[in-house]
Amino acid sequence: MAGFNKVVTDYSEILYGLEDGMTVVAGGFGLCGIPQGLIDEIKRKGTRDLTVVSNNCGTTEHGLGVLLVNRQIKKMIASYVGENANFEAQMMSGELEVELTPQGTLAEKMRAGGAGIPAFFTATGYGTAVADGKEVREFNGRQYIMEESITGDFSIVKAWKADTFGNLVFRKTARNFNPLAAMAGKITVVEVEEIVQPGELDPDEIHTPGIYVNRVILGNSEKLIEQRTVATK
Amino acid sequence: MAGFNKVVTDYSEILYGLEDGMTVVAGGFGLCGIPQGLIDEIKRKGTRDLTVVSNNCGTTEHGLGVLLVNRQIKKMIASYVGENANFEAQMMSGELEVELTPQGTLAEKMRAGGAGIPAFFTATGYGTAVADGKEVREFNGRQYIMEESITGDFSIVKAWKADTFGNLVFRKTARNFNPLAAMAGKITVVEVEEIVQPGELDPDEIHTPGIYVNRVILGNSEKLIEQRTVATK
Amino acid sequence: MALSREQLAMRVAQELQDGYYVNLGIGIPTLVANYVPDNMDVMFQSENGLLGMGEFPQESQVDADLINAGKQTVTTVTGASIFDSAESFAMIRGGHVDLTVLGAFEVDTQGNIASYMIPGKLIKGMGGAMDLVAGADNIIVTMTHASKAGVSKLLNTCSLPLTGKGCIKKVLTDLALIEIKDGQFHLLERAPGVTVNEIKALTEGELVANGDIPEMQF
Amino acid sequence: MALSREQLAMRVAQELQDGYYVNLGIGIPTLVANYVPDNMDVMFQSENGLLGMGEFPQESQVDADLINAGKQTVTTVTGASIFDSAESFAMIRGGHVDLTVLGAFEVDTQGNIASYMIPGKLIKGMGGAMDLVAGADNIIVTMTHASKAGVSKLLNTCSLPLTGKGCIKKVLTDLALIEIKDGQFHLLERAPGVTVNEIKALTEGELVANGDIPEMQF
Repeated sequence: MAGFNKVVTDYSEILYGLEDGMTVVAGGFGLCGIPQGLIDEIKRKGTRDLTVVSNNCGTTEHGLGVLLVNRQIKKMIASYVGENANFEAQMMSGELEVELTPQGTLAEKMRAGGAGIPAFFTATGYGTAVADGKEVREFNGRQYIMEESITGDFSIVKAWKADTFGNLVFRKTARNFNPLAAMAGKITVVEVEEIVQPGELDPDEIHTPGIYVNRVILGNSEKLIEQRTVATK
Repeated sequence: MAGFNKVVTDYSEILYGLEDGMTVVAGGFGLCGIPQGLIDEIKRKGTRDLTVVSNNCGTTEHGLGVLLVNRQIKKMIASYVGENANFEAQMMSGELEVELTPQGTLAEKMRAGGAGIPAFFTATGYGTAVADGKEVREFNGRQYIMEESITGDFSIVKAWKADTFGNLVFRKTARNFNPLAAMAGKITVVEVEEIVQPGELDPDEIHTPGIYVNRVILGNSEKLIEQRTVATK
Repeated sequence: MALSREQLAMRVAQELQDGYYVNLGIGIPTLVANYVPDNMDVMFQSENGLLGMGEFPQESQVDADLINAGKQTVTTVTGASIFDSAESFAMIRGGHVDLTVLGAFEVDTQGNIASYMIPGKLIKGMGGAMDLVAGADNIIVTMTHASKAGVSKLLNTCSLPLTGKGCIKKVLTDLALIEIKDGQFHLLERAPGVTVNEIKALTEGELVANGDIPEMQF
Repeated sequence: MALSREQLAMRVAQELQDGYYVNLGIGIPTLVANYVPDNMDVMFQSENGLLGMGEFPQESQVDADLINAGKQTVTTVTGASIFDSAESFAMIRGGHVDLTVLGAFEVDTQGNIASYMIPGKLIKGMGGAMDLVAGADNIIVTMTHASKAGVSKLLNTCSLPLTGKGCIKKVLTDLALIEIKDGQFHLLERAPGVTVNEIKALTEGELVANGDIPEMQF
């Protein structure tokens, strides 16, 4: 079945269509479940002026932080960016534009973008700086703000397994924002640990159906741990 | 772990808290994945004046149709109600109030209700009778209507397997609206084909986490087929 | 001569492309699955929660838990996936389905479609039709060009309650393949043996037929 | 005497009920997990997508794919489930979590909370805190009652940017357990050996202390 084979074997082909100034939506939480190989390829390719949507922005050396250090990011939409010293400097100098977004709102914005919902109401952020300039409306006696959805020109995703049709399975909490990023991208590319044949994944156990996925590549990035914490007893 | 054991052994206890005039959200698509045992118990209990939210309303003899025949439903919110002769008569006589809702909007309304989103915008139904009385708004040059979410006082759900903590797994297209109904209910009760011990379901493969589920009961209803269609060659 | 149901399906199948995800409505659209070209792979989405719908099952394969949006028992193809209704309509409403094929009672020159309700008759509901027409960029409506009494179904303004507003660009009838553009019907192809004038006579809305209009090829 | 971090956690643990789903913020709230009564089962939700968070792993169990919202390696308990971030916040924002415990810089008599940003210092972001305070009915804020310099953190009006508006009803400080109601702080319990007057002196917002205020019991 040639029509649905989404496997790309060379990293140099995986980002075809990514251009300066585009919006990139990335999966991952901290350094968990991040598409490091795809991030490294964006660095190699040197695409600039990117708007990047991701819960975090990596560290100075890992994750999206490498694109920050390399001055490829113009604007960052994230919920928490505390792990990157470079971030502060670029933000303070006005070089980097930052839109802090509550984590749940960010997740919902990605899903909504993928699902054809241009905006939704949420109580999160009502009465805070997040609500500035946003419509407030009452439903059933409670105040909500209107949040608009996010779609990406490109989404970069890390999954555990993919079949060649792009059906994805995630592993443990490396799932996080990845299925949502997959939905939100006009073009969605995925780095995986294992590529299997169609039929090897149980249809009932697929987390992200292949319809959201354009390309799949076998990655080989090391998995990193930000806070290695072990039992003391 | 007594605290999370949600298994109820007697149908007479499963509907505790269901009262006349409440809103009941039900899973199922046609007769596929319907909680027939729970529906039968609502009939036995005789609860009246119900607002029922479900994609369909069963047939005269099966599914939610039995509650319709028994005059227990005051209002029906559904996308397609063609399989029930009794329905037409009650609707025409004004006895039954009907709110036809596009299937995707209905699914999204249930999810939104469960997710704390009171309203969202969708292109579905713009310019049609569904949009009557609803706000229209333009986003990126396209017209959308605002739809409010649905929550139920009670949700009735059919799953394949549950563990005793109420974690659910669905089988094939019997999944349909069931995970959404599970989210939307203030009280959610579930009929299953098999109850297993906690730990027997892989955490990565659970479709509905137990946090949405209040009670689980082992059902024994026969699965019905509306359109038995077999290959001709 | 007017196209048969099978010919309608065959002509729609010519619009398929390799790797397309396709949603087929009930009736004629369902038949399209029988005419997928051999050198092409397409996957069928069924809005009740299945991507990769296969053929009807053998007796021994019949499974009450595996049905399509028409509530018929079906099978899955290799590489299929199953999901809940919200996810299914996220695909549809988010524009991820490449082609949607569905029937209609009427369409008009503004791209409006009426397909779910005839006032005075039983209201069965719109099911997923409103979502499908609002969510897809690429829609083909299949319908008969006119009633048996010769009353056109390609109108200036739909007379029946709308399923969707301004969302239809392509219509295949038993007489013609038509594009809706700039408030007009544009004739692209004729059914074999049917003349432009015959089509015009059965089209209420303004029909533009520029140059030589080719016959459909099968 | 002011409560220790451990005592704060112990007092919060007294608010747990059998069968509760609980989200614990970073810092003191995390310690609550150590004081769940033996006769009680609770499940911890971690907003990065885990219900049923267990203890820190043994060396041999460490898994880069299994972390909590503080990015620490963790384990799962029997009966855990894992899901994406949208589903995780559907639980939180939909009000399905029974109890949320989180820290704060300031709270005020209107139930406002400031916990994520000190202007002039590095802005790290609100993470999931705004979702948690807006989504939960039952929230306990744990914090120190005043700064080391004796400046109250229980104010008439929060001075720092808000995390949430009008959403906090219960605050446990190192000196007192307080309910916020009708635009006032209501003193419910005192830390052992701390007087009502000492608490009043360190509370900027109006503090109501009706009748005999009991000491906390551990």
